[in-house]
Formats: sequence, structure tokens, C-alpha cells
Amino acid sequence: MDINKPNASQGVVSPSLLAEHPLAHLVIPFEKVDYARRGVHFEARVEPAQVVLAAALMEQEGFALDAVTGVDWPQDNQMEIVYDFFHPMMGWRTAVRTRVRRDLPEVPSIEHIYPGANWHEREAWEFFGIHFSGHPQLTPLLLPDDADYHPLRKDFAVA
Amino acid sequence: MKSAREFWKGCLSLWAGMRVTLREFFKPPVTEQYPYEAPVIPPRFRGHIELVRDPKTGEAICFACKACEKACPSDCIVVEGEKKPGAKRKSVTVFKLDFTKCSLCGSCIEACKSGAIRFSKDYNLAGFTKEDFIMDLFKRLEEEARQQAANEHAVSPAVPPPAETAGTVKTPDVVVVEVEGQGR
Amino acid sequence: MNLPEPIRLVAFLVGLMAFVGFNAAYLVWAERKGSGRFQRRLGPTEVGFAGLLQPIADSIKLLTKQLLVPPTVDGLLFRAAPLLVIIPAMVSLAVIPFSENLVARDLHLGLLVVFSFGSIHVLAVMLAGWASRNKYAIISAARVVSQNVAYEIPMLLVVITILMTTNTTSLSEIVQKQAGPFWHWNIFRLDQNPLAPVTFLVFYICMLAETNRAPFDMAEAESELVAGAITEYSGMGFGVFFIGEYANVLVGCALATLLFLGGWQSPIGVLPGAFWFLLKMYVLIFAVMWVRWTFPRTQFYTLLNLSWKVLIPISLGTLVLTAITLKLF
Amino acid sequence: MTPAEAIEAARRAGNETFILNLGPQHPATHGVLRIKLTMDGEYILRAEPVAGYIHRMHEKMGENRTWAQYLPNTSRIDYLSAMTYTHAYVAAVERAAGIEVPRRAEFIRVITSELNRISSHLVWFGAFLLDLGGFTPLLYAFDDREKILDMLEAITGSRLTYCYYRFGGVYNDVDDAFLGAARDFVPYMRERLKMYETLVTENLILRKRLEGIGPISKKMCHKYGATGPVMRGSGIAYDVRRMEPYSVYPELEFDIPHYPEGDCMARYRVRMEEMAQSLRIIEQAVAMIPAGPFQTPGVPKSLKPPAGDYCFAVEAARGRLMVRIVSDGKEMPYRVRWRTPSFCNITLFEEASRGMMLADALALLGSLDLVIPDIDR
Repeated sequence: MDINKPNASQGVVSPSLLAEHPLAHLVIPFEKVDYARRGVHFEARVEPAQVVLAAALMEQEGFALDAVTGVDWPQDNQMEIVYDFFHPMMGWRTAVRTRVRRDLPEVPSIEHIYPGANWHEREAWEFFGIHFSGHPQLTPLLLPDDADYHPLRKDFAVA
Repeated sequence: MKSAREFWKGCLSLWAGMRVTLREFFKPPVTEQYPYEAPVIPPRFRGHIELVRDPKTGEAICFACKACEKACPSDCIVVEGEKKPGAKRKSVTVFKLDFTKCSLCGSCIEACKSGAIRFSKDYNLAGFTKEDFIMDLFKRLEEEARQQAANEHAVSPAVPPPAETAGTVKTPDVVVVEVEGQGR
Repeated sequence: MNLPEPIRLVAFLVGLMAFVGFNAAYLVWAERKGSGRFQRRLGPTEVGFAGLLQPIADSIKLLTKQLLVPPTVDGLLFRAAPLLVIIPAMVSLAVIPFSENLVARDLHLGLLVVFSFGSIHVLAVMLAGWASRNKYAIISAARVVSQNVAYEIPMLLVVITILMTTNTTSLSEIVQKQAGPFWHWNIFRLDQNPLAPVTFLVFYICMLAETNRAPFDMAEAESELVAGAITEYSGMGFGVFFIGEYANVLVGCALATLLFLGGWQSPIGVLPGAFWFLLKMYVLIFAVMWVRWTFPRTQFYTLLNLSWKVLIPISLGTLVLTAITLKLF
Repeated sequence: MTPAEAIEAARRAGNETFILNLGPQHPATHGVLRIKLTMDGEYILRAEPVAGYIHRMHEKMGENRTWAQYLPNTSRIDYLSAMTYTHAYVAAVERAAGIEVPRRAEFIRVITSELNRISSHLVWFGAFLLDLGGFTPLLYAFDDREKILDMLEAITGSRLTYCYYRFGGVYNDVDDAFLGAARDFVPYMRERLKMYETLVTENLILRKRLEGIGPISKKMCHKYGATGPVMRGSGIAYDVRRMEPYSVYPELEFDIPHYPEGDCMARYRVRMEEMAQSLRIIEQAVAMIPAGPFQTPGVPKSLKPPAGDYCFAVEAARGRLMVRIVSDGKEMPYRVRWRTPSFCNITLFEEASRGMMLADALALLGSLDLVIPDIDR
């Protein structure tokens, strides 16, 4: 398969390969999800410690990082972090979710695998307070430098 | 020698580029001379919202149901109404629009079932203070009604532009737009 | 009108000052109207008929603006730089023959005077850049020096070719040698210099680069170095640099007309010489503006490569070729 | 490392460096982006973009507005291709709430999005050449863009922040005048693209200025997640309209221009050809648009999509735009996450511009086609 001539550049719907599960051989279980309903082909729920392994597997499969999203769930006292990946050649979409304790949100950083995640993680840190251990420069990115508040937390009082 | 031929082809491309600009040099300008030529405003243009007058009764259609107030994402509409004796429905008395926060999304016009408000065609609003843009549309509607009444039985053709009430900002143009022929 | 020598000289100098001042102002107007026409818009139209009073309005604005000198600046150099931009242009204009007898001082070594003062312009821009202690200005000062040094050499080589064909350095004699029908102009004299048009082109490109204009405006690269060497200047300091730039373009185009297009020689021999000289000069100035509004800026090292690897070999080649042809015929 | 360490390291290395602040007010950053350049003479040792000067927290605004009230925000994140941003949000909510969109509305969305893409590329074309020093093409490009804006203003009412799409269709219908104008615009624009070809693309100075400058490898695109013309300039023919087809794009004939070199010239050529492809799409869409309703009736005013999280990806002018919405069944979104293309494209600037000269770094910055509110949100 020519590396930069993906099979889908002439209008054929790319994920036709969904018949057999292309990510089945990975050690982390990815179950298939109805793309038309959720917008993602495969989803995996992992422990915070396995995030780096998942990212490494994704990188090995040729996925590119799409986004790192934080979601605050105060009712079950947890914070959820969703890593989105997309495959530039095959058009697949995967999401890796993990949940961490709300009072001490701690997740290993995947910055050494995907340097692009540097800014994503900095943003998640300044908006939610999720600490990405191993991140070279966890300083505020978009908020003023001396910002100590985390606006996207549900308990952040909107003026 | 390849680079020499390439360099020569490059010089030809420079000359081709110069020919293009020279051709453009002799074409007429495309710019619109704003103060002298008024821009053409399409019918669906979104100026600030204004109240619609019911053709039959001459009063504002709006009966202060506050649907638009709830629909507005930036809370810039404040509507007050009171029930006149004898009338079966309320009628609007105050319709304050804070145009500094309005993002012209049209949610209020969509929410209004009786079509009582619409987009106006004002494109050149100017004011010196923020308060100029807090408009009371109902007072302005009455102002226009009184102005029109004055026009009906006014004899003199030359009609000054509608006089400004304190609150509204509809300052006349710096250069009155409908002036034909006063170009260079 | 043979007034006594000093009064004639003073009259000429005052005339030249007025000429440069008038030209600097109305070349700015011509550039803004010209760029407007190139870009299918009008250019200034409000002040006076078709914006004719715009330059006057600009100069009044510049004059009344406060010329503030930042404290961290090297005071002496900062104030000296604008003067150094104007002086070379004025002096070289004094030597240029506008027509048969319309020349301030027809020096025998006119050509050398022009080129010796021409190099002071580089010093001025560098001083401005260095003295204003501003990072952008320092970068632009470094660029100006290497750019002008690179383009001084091919220009002089071309001038030497002209010297060989006309074997005189007096500008009016060069023009007299080009008398007669227009194929006597140096640009068409293929019998002496088979590559004459190419030499003219090389001279023209070098003139563009010398005055930091058009595709080579490295010093005042507004989209990179904000305003380059003159970032810290305001009011008339900035105004003087502006006048200096246009005066240098004036001198460059005048030189090109004298050396190649036969100065005040008229192709059809009817109107006075000065008219033809000014006409040719303004055609060349129009070409400078035309080039400016068509091309993007070159890279800095492409600019230097262009000079060292292309223009200098070409000018050397024409020099040798002219020598051979002169020797043989 | 902090600037102090950078200077210390450089001083130990014997050369004297200085920190040059490119922005936040600088002609070449086209917006309030600041790049701290540690320079050694004219060469850049390290470029560190600093964002946040125009950060308005669109994601928090999403959480205290109803689904419909958030629509005006969507066209203000990247005001140059506002249609595609509203399209992403509206389609994500339609996917969540399971709303059907009539075919006519889908075609209207494709036509307006492609027109918006061309107008966005024209702004990029003008601004990019302005950075390189050529002033005139900017005005030609804005003259063409004016025609597109007048067309879109005639049907939507505004010129830049349209807010034209609604859940289940569009705000009001498209009349024949608009379709006629779009049909005539295509040949006119092809003529103009030919003119830009001779005036700019083949220009020797521009080619010398762009070829081989700012090489971005495929690996870098993968690592940083740079998409759109940046990725297509590095040889990967990735386009969301083909890889995750949405709306009526599968029925339309168009191909994805991509160049393997990965330098500024490749990205320039990709965008110029993308304009030609968009013209092809508009031509086909105007021919194929069916009659029929332009909005699905019966979409509830206060929408409450079922709980869960949904995402939708769209090909914006600058690259892949993904919206992830989390709903908890109430009438206000629980979380709205915008994965904007410029946010990912800027992250590779630090590595791509190391060791370049200042003028080339600006050419690279221009070829990334950044819109600063797209980075800051």
C-alpha cells in the first residue's frame, strides 16, 4: 500500500475495512463503536497508568494525535480524559478514555511520544488542574501567567 | 548550463508578471467611494433589530410576550408591557435593546411568533458613548410615527432627517447618503 | 545670462534644493497614485484636486510632529544620520547636467564625484540603525551594509565600461558624445559594447539595490523588521529619511539617463534638452514604482548571491568584451 | 529552558544571542500571537510561540448557553471560515439528537462552505504575499473575495460571522439569484486564478523565496497532528471530506491536491489548487441542488440530545476541525471541545523554524496560515 496514496482519496468510503477488526491484535482491547452514532470507530477505556502504552500503540499503528479533552464529573467525583486519534491513511478514528480521582487528578504525559500533545496537555492542566507527570513545562498556556484558578471545573464560579 | 536556462526562464516570468500589473494599471478602479456612493444593502441585511408596525392599527405588533428576551444568548433585550384598559392583550411600552452586546444572530426574530421585530437596514451607526447604543425601540417607533404624521400635512418639501431623541443613536450620516452628483 | 560666478552658483543650489524638495514630495504623491492605479483603486483624492495637496499636508504633519529622541539612544549619531542621508543626494545633483548649460558646476570629474558621495548613503542608514539601539534596527543596519557593498562593485564595473567607451569622466561630455539620432545613445551602441542593453539592465538593478527599493528593500522591510533602521525616528527625522530615499532614486535614475539614454539629447531634436532629460528620468522612475508594486521581496542571501555570482561576472564579461571590441575596431 | 538559561548557554558557547519578540503587535503575525525568538544574529536558535492574547474561553461559554444559543459563538472561533465551524457544531448536535437534514439543505451547506473556503484562501493568499513583500496581489485577492462576500451577504445577511446553519437545515432558503451568481462566479474566478498563476506562482523571486524553505516532514505532521494544507503539502493526501465523508461530499467529484516536497512552495501550491477544486465542487453542487424543504420541520426549540459524548470532524480551510460535545440530557451542553487546526499547526513551528533566518521563518509562519483566535479560542 503506497504510504502517501491512501485508498480513500477518490470518494470511496475509507473505513470499509471494518469487516475484520484491524486493531484486534493490540494488547489494549478496542471495541467497535457505531461511527454514524458516535463519530468514533474504536474506543478503549484504560487505567491512567496505561495511557502511555496506549499512545505508543497508536503511534506504532500510524495514528496521529487529534485532541486531549478533559471532562469534569463532580457527581461521581472523577475527571475523565479522552485522547482522540485519527489515522491519516485509513481514516479510522479512535478514542482512549481514562478516569482519574477528582481531588488529585494525575496522569502520565504522552508528550515524549506525541510532541503535539504538549500544548493540549498544558491546556487541560490550566483548565482542569489535571497534572500530567513528566510534562516539561506545565505553565498556563492561554490564561495569564499567574492564573491559579481552573475555569472549566464545574465548581468554578462564573462571575 | 541548466541553471542558466532556468535563470533565463525566470527572468521571462518576471517580465510576464510586470505585464500583468501594467494591464491592471490601465483598468478602471473597482473601489466604491463610500461617502459619495451609498453601498447597496441587500434585503436580508442584518442591522440592529427594530419593531414592526401593524399596518392596520399603526401600533407596534409586539405584545410583550418576552419570547425574544429568553431566546437572546447575550441578554441584550428588555421588554416591558402593560395591559391598556379595553384592549384584550398587553401592548409594549418599553423595548430596550443593548446593541453593544448583540451578536446579530437572529434568535430573537426566530423566537418571535408574531413577527413583531425584524432586522433594520442601518449600517452606519456612530455614537460617542456606550449609552448611545442602548436603544429604546418603542420610543423610536413612536418618534417615527410622529415624524410621519408631521410629514403628511407638512407643506415644505425639504424634510430634515428625523430629529434625534436623546437616547437613540440614529445620528444622521456624516455626509447625507442620498446626495447624488456631489462626487469629485 | 552670465551672472557672476558665486551668484549663479547660489541660484543653482537654491534651484536644486527646490527641485529635490518638490520632487521628494510629489514623487510620494506619484507613488501613492501609481500604486493605487496598479491596484485598481484611486489613491489620495480628498486633499485638493485628486490629492495634489496631500504631500503638503503630509509634510506639515511631519513638521509639526514632535521629534522625540529615546533616552537610550546614542544622541550624536542618532541626530547625524538623517543629515548624512540628504547631503550626498544634494551634492551629486549639483554635478548632473540637466541640459546644455543647465548644470550647477560642470566638474571635469563629475562621474567620480557622484559615486564617491553615493557611498555615504550606506553610512547614514547604518548609523541610524546602530544608534537607535533597537533590535530590529540593528538587524536592518547589518543587512544594509552587506547589501550596498555587494552592489557597489557591479555598478562601478558598469561605469568603467562606459568610461572606456566614452573615455571621459565629465558628465556633459558623455552626453555630447551621444548626440545625433537616438541609436547613438550608449544603450544602442552595439558597435562599441555588444552587450550594451545588458549593461544598462545591470546598472538599473544595482541602482535599485543601492537605494533599498523594490524587490531589494532589505533595510526597511516593513513586514519583517517593522520599519527597519528608521523605527525609532518620528516627525521630521522620519521625513528626512523619506526625502533622502526619493532623492537617491532621483539621482540613480538621472545617472542612468545620462550614461545610457543620452541625457538631454532628444531623439527628434525639437523640444529643449531639459524636457527630454526629465521625461527619460521620470520614465525610469515610473519603472522603479512599477517594479516595486509587482514583485515580492527577495531573500537576503539570494540578493547577495545575485550580486556576487551573477551581476559581477556579467559586468566583468561586458567590460572585457568592450575592451576587445574597442581594440579590434 | 527559560530565556536566562538560553542566554547563559549561548554565552558559554561563545556567541552572543538576544531575545527578539515577534509580536504580539507585528505586521507578520496577522493577529495577536507573540513568538519569543532567541536569535544569534539573524539566525533563530529557538522560537517559542506564546498564545493567549485573544483567549475568550468559548468552551466555558458553551456550558452556560442552550444548544441553540451557542450558534453565534461557533462562527467567531475562526471568522475566516465561519461556515465550516458552524457546520461542525450543528452536524455534531444533529448526530447526537438524530436529526435528519433534507438534501437541499445539505447542498446549500456544501456550496456556502466551499465559497467560504475560497474566501478564506484568498485572505491567506493576500496576507502571505504581504509578508513576502508583494503588496499588489493582496488587493486583487480582496477584490475577488468581495464578490463572494456580497453573494453570501445576500442570502445570510452578514459578511463574516454568518450563523446561517440551524439544527436540521439552514436559516432561510437560497434563491435563484444566489445560485446564478455562484454559477457565474466559477468561470470568473478561474480566469483570476490563471492571472495569479502568471503574476505570482511562476515568479522567479517568489519561487526562490519559497522553494526549499521550512521543510515539514511527514513524521513531523504525524507527531504534531498538523493537518490540512500543511499535511497535504508534506505528501499525505488527508482530507476529512474524503476520509470521514459527511454531508453530500461522497457524491461530488473532486480530488485532493498534495505535493511531496513539504516546503512553503508545496503548501502554497496546495492551497491554490484547493481553490480550483472548490470551484469544481460549487459548479457540480449548483447543478445538482434539488428543490424541496431547506429545514426539517419539528425540531424542538429547547433541544435535549440524549446523554453521551459525540464528535464530528469537518475539513475547515486550515485543516481538520473536530468538535467533541458531551451532553447530559439537559438543554445546555455539558462540555464542548474544539480541536482547531491552527492550534495543532502552530506547535510544529518551534521545531520547523530552528536555525532559519528571520525572513524565512516569517515565510514559514505565513505558509502555515494561522488564525490567532483559532489557536486561543
